[in-house]
Amino acid sequence: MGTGLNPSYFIGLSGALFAIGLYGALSKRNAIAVLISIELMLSAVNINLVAFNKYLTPDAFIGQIFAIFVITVAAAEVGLGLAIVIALYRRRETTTLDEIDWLKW
Amino acid sequence: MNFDFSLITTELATVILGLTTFVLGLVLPSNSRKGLGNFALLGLIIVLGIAIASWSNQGEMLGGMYLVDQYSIFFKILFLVAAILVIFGSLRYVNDQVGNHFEYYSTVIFATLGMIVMASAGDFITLYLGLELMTISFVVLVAFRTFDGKSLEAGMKYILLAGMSSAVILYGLSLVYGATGTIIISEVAQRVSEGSPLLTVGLVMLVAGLGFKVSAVPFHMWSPDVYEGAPTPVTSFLAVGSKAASFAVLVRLFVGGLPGIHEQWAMLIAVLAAVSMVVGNLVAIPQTNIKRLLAYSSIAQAGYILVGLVTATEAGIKGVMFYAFLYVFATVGAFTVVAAVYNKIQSDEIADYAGLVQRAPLAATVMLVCLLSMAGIPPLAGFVGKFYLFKTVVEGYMWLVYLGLIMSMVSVYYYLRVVLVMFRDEPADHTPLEMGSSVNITLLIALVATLFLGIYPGPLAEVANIAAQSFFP
Amino acid sequence: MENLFVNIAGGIRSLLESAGLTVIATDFLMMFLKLGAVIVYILVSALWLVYMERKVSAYMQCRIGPNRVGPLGLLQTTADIGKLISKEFIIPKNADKKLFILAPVLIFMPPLAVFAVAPFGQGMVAIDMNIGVYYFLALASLSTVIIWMAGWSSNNKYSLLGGMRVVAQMVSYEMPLILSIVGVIILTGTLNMSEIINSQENVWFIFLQPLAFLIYMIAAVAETNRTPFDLVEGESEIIAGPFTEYSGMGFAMFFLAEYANVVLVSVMATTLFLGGWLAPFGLTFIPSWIWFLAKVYLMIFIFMWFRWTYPRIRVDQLMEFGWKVLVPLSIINIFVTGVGKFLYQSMGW
Amino acid sequence: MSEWIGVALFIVVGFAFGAGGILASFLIHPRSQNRYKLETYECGLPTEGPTWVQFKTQYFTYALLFVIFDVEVIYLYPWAVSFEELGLAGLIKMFIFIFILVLGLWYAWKEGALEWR
Amino acid sequence: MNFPILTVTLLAPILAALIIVFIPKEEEKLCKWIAAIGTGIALALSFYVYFGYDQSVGGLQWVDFGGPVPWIPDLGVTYYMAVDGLSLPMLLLTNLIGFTAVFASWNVSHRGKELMILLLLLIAGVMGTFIAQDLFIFLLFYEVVVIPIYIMVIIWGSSKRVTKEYAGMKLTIYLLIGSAFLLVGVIALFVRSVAITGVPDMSFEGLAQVAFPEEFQIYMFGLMLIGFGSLLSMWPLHSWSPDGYAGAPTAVSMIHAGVLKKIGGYGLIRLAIFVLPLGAKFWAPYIAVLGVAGVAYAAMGALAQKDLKYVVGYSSVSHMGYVLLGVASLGVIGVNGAVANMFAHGVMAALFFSMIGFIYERTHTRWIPDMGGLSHQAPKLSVGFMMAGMASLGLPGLISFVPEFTIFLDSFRVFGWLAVIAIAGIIVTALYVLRAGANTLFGPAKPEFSHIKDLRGPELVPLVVLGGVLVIGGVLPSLLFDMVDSGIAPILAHINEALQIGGR
Repeated sequence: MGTGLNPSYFIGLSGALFAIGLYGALSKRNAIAVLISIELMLSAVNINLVAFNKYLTPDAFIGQIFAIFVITVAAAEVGLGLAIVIALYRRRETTTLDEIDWLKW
Repeated sequence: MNFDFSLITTELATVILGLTTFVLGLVLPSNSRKGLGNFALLGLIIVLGIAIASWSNQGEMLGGMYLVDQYSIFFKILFLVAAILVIFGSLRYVNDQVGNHFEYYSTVIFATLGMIVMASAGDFITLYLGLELMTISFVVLVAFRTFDGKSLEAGMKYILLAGMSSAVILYGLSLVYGATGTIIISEVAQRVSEGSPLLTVGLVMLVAGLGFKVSAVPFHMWSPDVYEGAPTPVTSFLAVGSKAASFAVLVRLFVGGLPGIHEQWAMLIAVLAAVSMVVGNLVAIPQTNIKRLLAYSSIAQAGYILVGLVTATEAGIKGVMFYAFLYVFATVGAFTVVAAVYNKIQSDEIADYAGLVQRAPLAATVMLVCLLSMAGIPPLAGFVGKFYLFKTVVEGYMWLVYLGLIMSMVSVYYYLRVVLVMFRDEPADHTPLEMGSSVNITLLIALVATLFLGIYPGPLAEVANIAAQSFFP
Repeated sequence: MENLFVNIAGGIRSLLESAGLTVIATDFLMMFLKLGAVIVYILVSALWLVYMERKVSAYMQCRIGPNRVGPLGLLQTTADIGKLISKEFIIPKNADKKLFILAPVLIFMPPLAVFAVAPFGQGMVAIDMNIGVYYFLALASLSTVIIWMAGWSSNNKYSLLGGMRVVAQMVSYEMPLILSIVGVIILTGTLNMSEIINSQENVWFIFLQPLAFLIYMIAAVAETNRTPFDLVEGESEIIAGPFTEYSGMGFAMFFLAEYANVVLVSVMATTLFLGGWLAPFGLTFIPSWIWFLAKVYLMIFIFMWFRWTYPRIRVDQLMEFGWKVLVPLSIINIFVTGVGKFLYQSMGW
Repeated sequence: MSEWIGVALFIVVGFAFGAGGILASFLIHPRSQNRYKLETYECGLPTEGPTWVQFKTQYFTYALLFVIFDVEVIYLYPWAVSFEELGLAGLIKMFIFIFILVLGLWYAWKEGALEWR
Repeated sequence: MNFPILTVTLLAPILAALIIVFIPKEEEKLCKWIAAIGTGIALALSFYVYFGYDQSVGGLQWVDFGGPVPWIPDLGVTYYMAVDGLSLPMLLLTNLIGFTAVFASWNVSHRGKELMILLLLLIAGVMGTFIAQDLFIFLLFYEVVVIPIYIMVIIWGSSKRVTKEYAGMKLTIYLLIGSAFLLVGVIALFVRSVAITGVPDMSFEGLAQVAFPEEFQIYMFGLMLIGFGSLLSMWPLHSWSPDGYAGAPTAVSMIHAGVLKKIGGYGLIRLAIFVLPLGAKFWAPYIAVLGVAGVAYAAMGALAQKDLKYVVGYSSVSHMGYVLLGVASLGVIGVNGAVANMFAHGVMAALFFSMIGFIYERTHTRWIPDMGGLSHQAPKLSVGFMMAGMASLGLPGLISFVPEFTIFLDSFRVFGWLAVIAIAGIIVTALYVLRAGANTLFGPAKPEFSHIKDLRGPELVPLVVLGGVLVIGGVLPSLLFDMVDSGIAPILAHINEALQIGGR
């Protein structure tokens, strides 16, 4: 597969994805958008892990296993995040971080 | 894949305890769940006993993925002690302010389990799992008062920022994996090479992400909000356990895994420590809410502890461990007072602590002692801890010593403001506050431990020393 | 007969190779051919299924059904298609235009992609993937998002509500669907479709996994949003759900995709539980692909039977049935299968 | 050639099929100039109020449950595939895993997250 | 000597404090009596130790538990309680003042129980610094005293020119920042000593044996000077002192001015000079200049004050200037004088503050122009006040004459003209003390003070005890001087030895 590919492409891709995610997480004011941005960052991590696995340790599935764990945990995290969003929404009817200001930043 | 289950008795016991508590909570009718807190407490004490008994039981599992050494056992004991104190001191608070929820206790136990796994992590996957188990449990705990918007909001902020920091840590880990081709920390140490750009970027990411977890400046924004909004016992456990566990990981990762590029991260950590000490202490000064004040103070404490990491020597790690342990008592003591007082007067404002010494002499005294211990005033434990920490950086980082000690004296200023209110002012209401015996016992333990560790730190220092040698065989 | 299509494919391939094409180009062209065959199959199927549905429903309601256009009304569907295509695709001015157009464009993609792994007969799999079942599960759930896109972008209360219902229903029934298949996987130890079929040589899994089959059937009906689980487009409640605002070709696309999905879940059911192309009772003189198609259409007939027999259920019943009955049952099924297989192995039965 | 290129082909063609169909319909369909044509249809009456309204948060609750369970299933399939090699130890471990999953479901049930409220 | 008499002395006030904790706060008189008994026992024991010390042998005696008890092995910390001729006067002074301070606060009725607890802890802390022969334990006690003082100031202090909160905070922050520098020095000292010898040892004796390089000694001595200097209210670091005393309650003023400041002088001799002789040599001229500047500046400052406590506050800064001058001479006579002067000033300042406290309790003012003619109503009080004043200006026959004289003697030998300025300070001292005494006590009786009662009952204790010591010390200076000499001589011998080795 992909004879012309080398790891730097993957690093570049994941780096870009990570940067986009980080930017989104820092600049978005909507809680769900931030959660999505975090997912983007985690996807970048997974790309890295799988790509490195392919090039560094093709016989052992270290990176793949790690990636699966990341996916699982990320799901739990997002689930929890959404649960809190729902609870907060029930109380305040907003998901915008700027309006969540009972505690000063 | 041979499992030596005797190595992980502590972990297994914690898991079983957590699940049992959970199942019992599901099975028992709600009116007979009152004893669940006591059950969890008793279980944790037994687990603590197991952990202490396994002190000399060492080994590694799954090819280095899970390490059981004295370093990790030391931290396990620390976490368990913290969990026990937090639960014991907050039985009544939880009942009155959080509600009779069985999930609370099992979640605390699972958070403890996460910390334990973190301390024992020998590779990145275990590390990440432990970290997330702890973080997620803490998010649940922080947002536990679902009827209280502040608590929910704190939970919200915590999960967003914790998720972000986890992602940053993970990215760092993935880059380290890319640079070395392994995720076993001890193998990383052998394969680390100078000048790898991947490694440098990964290192920065790791410092940033873990800086988040230990709430070091400039990654500290979340902690005052979360500390303020969370139910107070949770805040206390968060300040103690999560921070100590993150430090455990930080040490394991940097000293155990990346000693080869020590020059690259020493300065980073030193700067982080310095900024944390300065900002934490200075921003704490104008705070009017006791929990926010303690939050900023704990940022400063993180700065102190980071100092011990700078040199990556045995003495430094010993300092970190010693300080982390004494910090447990000081913080739990202070927060237990805050929780107990809140339970009585429904306020966390410092102004409402007026005349506390006349209404609850023990609570006020413990608060005083704990705050001063954090400030590093002898003969309290904090002084000895700072001595251990700062003595490691005298050679080479003298400026850090000056900064740290002067800042800790500055911190006395805002601690004393609390003391001023508690001791000088006349209370608006003279009725004594009945805290309940469990709170009083917790406070006494915190008081005695803080004094004892300050006056006779020898044994703990020795234990910490043995534990620190895990890195320097 | 048995190897009709396989031989045709082989013939075309050798023709191409003899024409001096490289291996890669040949493979590529072959794949295009397979793809074309699948598309044609889906289109024909859809045509025929709409007709079949009408006929079946008519007979169940003691009517005749379409009988004017063409012999026995066979061309009725063709006429309908022609009508749909020639209608205007209206984009309401308040709609979220990009998403509104994108939804019907995308809707056909997941089912088509999944057909790539459908084993139509011995050696008649477009791509014989080693994780076929996984692939099916992964792609099939994409439809949810696309229907939700349609519901959201229409800027219509009923569409939105319908979209919400789609998401809730599909995610709820995906759990039992996935869990019920685990039992089969335990028995076969592979995710490859052909191997799963081959391992049913002795006994079909419908007999070993009756509970799983039942759960799969119910969940599959819900996944395809058919009555009695068609709350999504329950005309009497929310007009046509997410598809309310669509007209012309847009509507046709959703319609097509729905029937493609019906075929798909039937294909999966046949593969997983009914022995795929394997012939029962040693009737091997009938070609495998005929057996397969027969089983698929039997399944579809059962779906239709369901549709015209049961009334639509309420949304709360739907959800609670999924989570409180099907999910626990499928977990129990995994448990029983696991223990059973282990005992079977260790006892050497 | 890798089978994944085939998959990509299927996906691309699937997209092209849809896009082509819609595009073709735009080319050939009639265009009426009815003033009311572009109004939202809804149920045939003029619409009232905003459309993107609040809806039940219960929908989200199911989504949440799904996300958690769905991802845990990742582990079930590999286990099921290599059931024979893992043997009794694998069986027991997976049952512990499933037990914890079931605990979660039990808890959700008990807390009323499964009720349609 | 198996009976740990010093430890018992140290524990007596702490035990008394613990007992008081469990007494209901309504029983205020009982609390005070227990405090008096506790400090009384400590005082009696320290007298016993003082007169049981064998001056002919010298060195550290009364060693508890027969020698250093390992305490924190990896830091080389040992529990090492012992006294020599330098510690003993300070120990005695502490207990004298502690005992009288209890009686000086006899009339405090506002939250008396807590006051007694804090007072006892404070006394124990101060005592600990003087008897600990281990640097680490010394530090423990050194800083432990700050917090009780802060609490006492903010609760029982008075807000006249400055608020008590301001006074307390200023005092605390000054001392703590000073101690931060000291701490840096101590940590560096320890680390370097381990680097040189390889064995962690925190005892003063042990550290003194380590040959630190000269630049390091100078650096460290500078840090110690900041630390101890701010406690001693050395000139540019003194500004907390008058404000602090003015805000503090009587007992705190007594203890603070009387003994706490002396920890600075004691530490300077015991730690800085003893361990870092080359540093001392380098810094001595600067210390002398700062000392003289303090004398002159504070004397002038005292002259300008109209608040009694400020007068005494500035006067104590000025007296500390003498002490610094004596220490800077680095000669046996001068340092002897400095230590003896610390003792003398302690007694006198305590008496002064206790008398001012009683005056304030009666007149509710400390403003000199508002007062006058108090001697008519309160002769005993006036006697006490004047005794303290006379001692302050160095009247022969009272305790402070000989020490001041010896300081001038030796510093004149070393610094020449600088000492002359300091002697001139005496004249200014006479001026402000006499003026304050005259304006307060003498002159026509004022009608608004006619109701004033003289000292009686327990209130007499400070006057009798401290006044007695003033007189006895003045008449029999050898009681004090021989003792001090037996402690200072070996220290200075060690220094001279080190200076010789250090090569000059």
